[in-house]
Amino acid sequence: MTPDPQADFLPEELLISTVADMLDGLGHVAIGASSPIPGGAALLARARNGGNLRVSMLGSEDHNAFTNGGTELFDCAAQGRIDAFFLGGGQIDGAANINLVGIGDYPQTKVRFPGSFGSAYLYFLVPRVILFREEHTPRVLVPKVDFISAPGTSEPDVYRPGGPYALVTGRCVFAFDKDRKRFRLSSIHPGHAIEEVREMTGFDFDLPDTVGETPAPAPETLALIRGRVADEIAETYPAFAARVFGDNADAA
Amino acid sequence: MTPDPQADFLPEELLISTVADMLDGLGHVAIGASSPIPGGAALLARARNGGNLRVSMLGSEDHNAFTNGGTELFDCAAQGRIDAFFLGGGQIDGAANINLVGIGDYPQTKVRFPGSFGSAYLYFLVPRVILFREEHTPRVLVPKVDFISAPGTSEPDVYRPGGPYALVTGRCVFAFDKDRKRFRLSSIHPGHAIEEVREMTGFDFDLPDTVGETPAPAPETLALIRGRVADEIAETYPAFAARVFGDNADAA
Amino acid sequence: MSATLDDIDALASRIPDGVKVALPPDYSGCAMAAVRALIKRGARDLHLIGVPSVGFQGDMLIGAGCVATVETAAVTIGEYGAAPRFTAAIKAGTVRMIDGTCPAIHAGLQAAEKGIPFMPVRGIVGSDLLEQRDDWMVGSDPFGGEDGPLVLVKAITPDVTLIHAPLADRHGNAWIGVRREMMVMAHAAKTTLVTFDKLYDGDLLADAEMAAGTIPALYLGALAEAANGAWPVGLFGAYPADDDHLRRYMEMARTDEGFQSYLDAYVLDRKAAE
Amino acid sequence: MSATLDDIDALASRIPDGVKVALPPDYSGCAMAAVRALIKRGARDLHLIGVPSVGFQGDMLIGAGCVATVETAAVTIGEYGAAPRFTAAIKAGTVRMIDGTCPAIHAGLQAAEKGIPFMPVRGIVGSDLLEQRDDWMVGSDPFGGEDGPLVLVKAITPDVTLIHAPLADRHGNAWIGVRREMMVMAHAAKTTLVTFDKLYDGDLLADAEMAAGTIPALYLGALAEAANGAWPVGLFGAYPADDDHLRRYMEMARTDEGFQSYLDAYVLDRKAAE
Repeated sequence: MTPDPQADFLPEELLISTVADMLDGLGHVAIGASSPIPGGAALLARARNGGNLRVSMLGSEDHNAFTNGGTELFDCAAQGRIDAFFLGGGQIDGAANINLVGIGDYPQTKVRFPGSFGSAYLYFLVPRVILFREEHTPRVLVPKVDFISAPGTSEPDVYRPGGPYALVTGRCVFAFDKDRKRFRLSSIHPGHAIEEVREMTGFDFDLPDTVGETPAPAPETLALIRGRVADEIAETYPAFAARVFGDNADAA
Repeated sequence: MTPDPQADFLPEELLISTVADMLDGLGHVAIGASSPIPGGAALLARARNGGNLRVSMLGSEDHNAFTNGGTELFDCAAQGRIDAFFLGGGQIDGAANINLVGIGDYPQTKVRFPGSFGSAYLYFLVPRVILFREEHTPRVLVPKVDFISAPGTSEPDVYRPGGPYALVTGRCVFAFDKDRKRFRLSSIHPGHAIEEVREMTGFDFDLPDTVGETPAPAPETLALIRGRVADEIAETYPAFAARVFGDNADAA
Repeated sequence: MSATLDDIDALASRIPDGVKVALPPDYSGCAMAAVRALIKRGARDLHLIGVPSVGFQGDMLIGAGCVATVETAAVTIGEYGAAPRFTAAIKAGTVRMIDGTCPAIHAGLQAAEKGIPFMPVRGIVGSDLLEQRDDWMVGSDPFGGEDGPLVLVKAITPDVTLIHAPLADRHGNAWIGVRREMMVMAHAAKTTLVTFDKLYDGDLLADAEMAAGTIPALYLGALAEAANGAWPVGLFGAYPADDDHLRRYMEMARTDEGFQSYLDAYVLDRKAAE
Repeated sequence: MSATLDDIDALASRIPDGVKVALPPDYSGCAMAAVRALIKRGARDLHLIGVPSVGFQGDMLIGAGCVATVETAAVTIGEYGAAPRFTAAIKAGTVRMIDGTCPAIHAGLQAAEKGIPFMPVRGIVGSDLLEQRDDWMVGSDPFGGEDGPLVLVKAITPDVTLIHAPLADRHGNAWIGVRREMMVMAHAAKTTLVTFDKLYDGDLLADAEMAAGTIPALYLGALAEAANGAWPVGLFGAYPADDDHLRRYMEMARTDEGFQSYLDAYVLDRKAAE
């Protein structure tokens, strides 16, 4: 996502604001490792909701209320105690299947990703799973993943209160339609175009008659992001915070 | 068990010494609630074994190394981390079945005992379960228990590394023969007689040609019981310690 | 996010008649002040779950007519003797008894904690307990281990877990130390109500040593301060049981009338009949 | 009962070639000093179990040729990038990979902790992971809940759990605070080896606050003092990761030769090739 020279906000700020809109009104959002933008979005949603959003951020000491070790996040999810979670994917396909294992024939894949982590579980159990992947290219958004770490949809007899809610990339937002088992283009980030999205997306998706622009962060939102959120996210992601917010005066 | 006026030890001291002999050489002995004599026996065995016996005593703060709540004793047992445990029984029968639930037809029993606790589990998993019940009467030692809280033996296909090892009462010691599924009279406490045992035992048991007397505690053992063990058991069972050891000079 | 701090009566009012209430044994953290509030309110038809056994609080609730069902591995007042009101209720057939065994109760709660429908448990096969339970089944190891029959225990999900903690903070976290069965109870229940002896001035989760023994606010529906709130039962690490009082209870609770006098004197704030 | 206190090399010698070793992720307690000792000894054919993922220590052991099998939900060095020696080994086909998912690894260890042969786990059905695993099966709820297929995960029993703790005492107890996955790992394994930063002067179990976060000596085979023993990875509550060093590792470990130079310089005490 290249910065839009016309905009008075950074791409990261747009993404934080966009994702936060998906979290308003929820009770408990959990964020996995290496997820500064989802983490920032959760902290923003909390700030906007008078603190009435529980945020459990892996790797954070300030925003992590778990005391039962590595299993607690998963146990909470199975009990319905977590409303939203974020997953990424080395590959994501048009049926919202995600691949965190590798490209090529398993097990001796040409490209190896770290592994499936908790995706094969949380994707089933958390009601609102937001797929987040900044890189929006045909390499990542593929027609069919080489390995299904976690499937986007399941047969009706599978216990699955959770699943994909949206896919947020550096170019646009897709909503996931569970009945059609397909993505629908929802909004395009400022500075990007439908043709570009079509070209850079390896899978087929639904296109409504009109597709709006992803709303720019409101001034109050931007102020919160640059103030409280920037401070809070720096505890867990100091490098990210320094890079994005360290000189945000320049971006204005 | 009435004190033998000839003896220079108390009945409780004999029982502690007798049970401790069954624990020598083991690695980890656990003791449930309300078990001062088994507890004393474990502490004696530990004192005699240079401290190389782990003693986990429910209700004790000094002798309880568990940090995972109520489940840890049971998890340890299933893993084979506990070598000996003690069970009692409102009724115990000749096949070593124990009843901790009640006398009469379940559920509206005429006499209600507290309940089965962990017996239905630990009896299967701890290699050396010592049945301990001071009251030795036909009321307790019955032909057949009214309710099997935990069976003395199991079908060959049941996973059962553990089971009954001996039955220690106020009158005698029985060993349990797993192949014959019966008790065998092992020794009679000083001051008691075979005929008395036969009369006061409601179940049939094997009787060897000669039955010896339960060995009196050696002087060093008595000294340990009245010294270190008396001190240590007082932490968990102050009333018991005061009653038995408070004026043990009188007993000598 | 701030905790809901109630007084004791408001806390007890969060336990509606007829629900499943998980309670710890006397040596853990017993919310006796809340139990007295439940009796004062005249709670009815409770389904008690002793984790894994229940003592004084179970006997009192049964005696006061608050209980329809008792699910537990034992009702025990330890060395004080048989639980008098429980024993009388069993004889009279006025409570439904679901007899269990400690590890199966722990396993059922752990299944609920993990959001799975059941958990396997060792042992039990051949116990008469098994015949009484339609929430226990005999299965086997699907991986073909040569372990023969294996009992499968259905998840136990209490509507409410009610416990007493030595400490809690303004954020709604409660410290229970090594008494970790209360952690599992809190995780397993739909909600958990906590009374606590002392307010911890600070954030229990911000102190690495305290955090290790803390139930996060996430699981707690409400808390109420209750100094000495486990009395007359003891509280681990804080104070011992009130031996004289428990003996008096045992004496008085032998009969219906005596138990009523006990309630009048110590629970209902009426003048004792003595 | 006193603890077995080893030096680091003696501790590492308690991990024979070919055994299953459970290791925590980089954000938990990594016994890096012991990992270096294993590499120095030339350990072979280890079966690593990442609980639930493994990082720097896994990449180093794989690069040094100590590993035959990796069983984990991920091999990750977090924000530093892809684990270089792991990635190379997968490409070369020199390690056997058993891909899992975090909750299934936790559940397998919890089954071992409880001495049961398996545990049910939610989710997973429809993941390609399932096809790779003969220690996962699809079953169902025996109580007929309408939950459809349910994955049953076989118990995971590590031969050895190897961890680093901030504190341990002379009795052989080790404090891990809220990093409770290490408690489960210790319970589940046949034995557990602990390196620790500092000796705690006293009995961790005698202090109610410390006890809540302590692994009892009961589970520990041996301990070794290793100040800063998690370096270059961080230790929760004690010190952060050595960022410069980890970046240097990532740089050097890009190639076989570079990685050998890294080992020469930082593990084998040989003069660096630089």
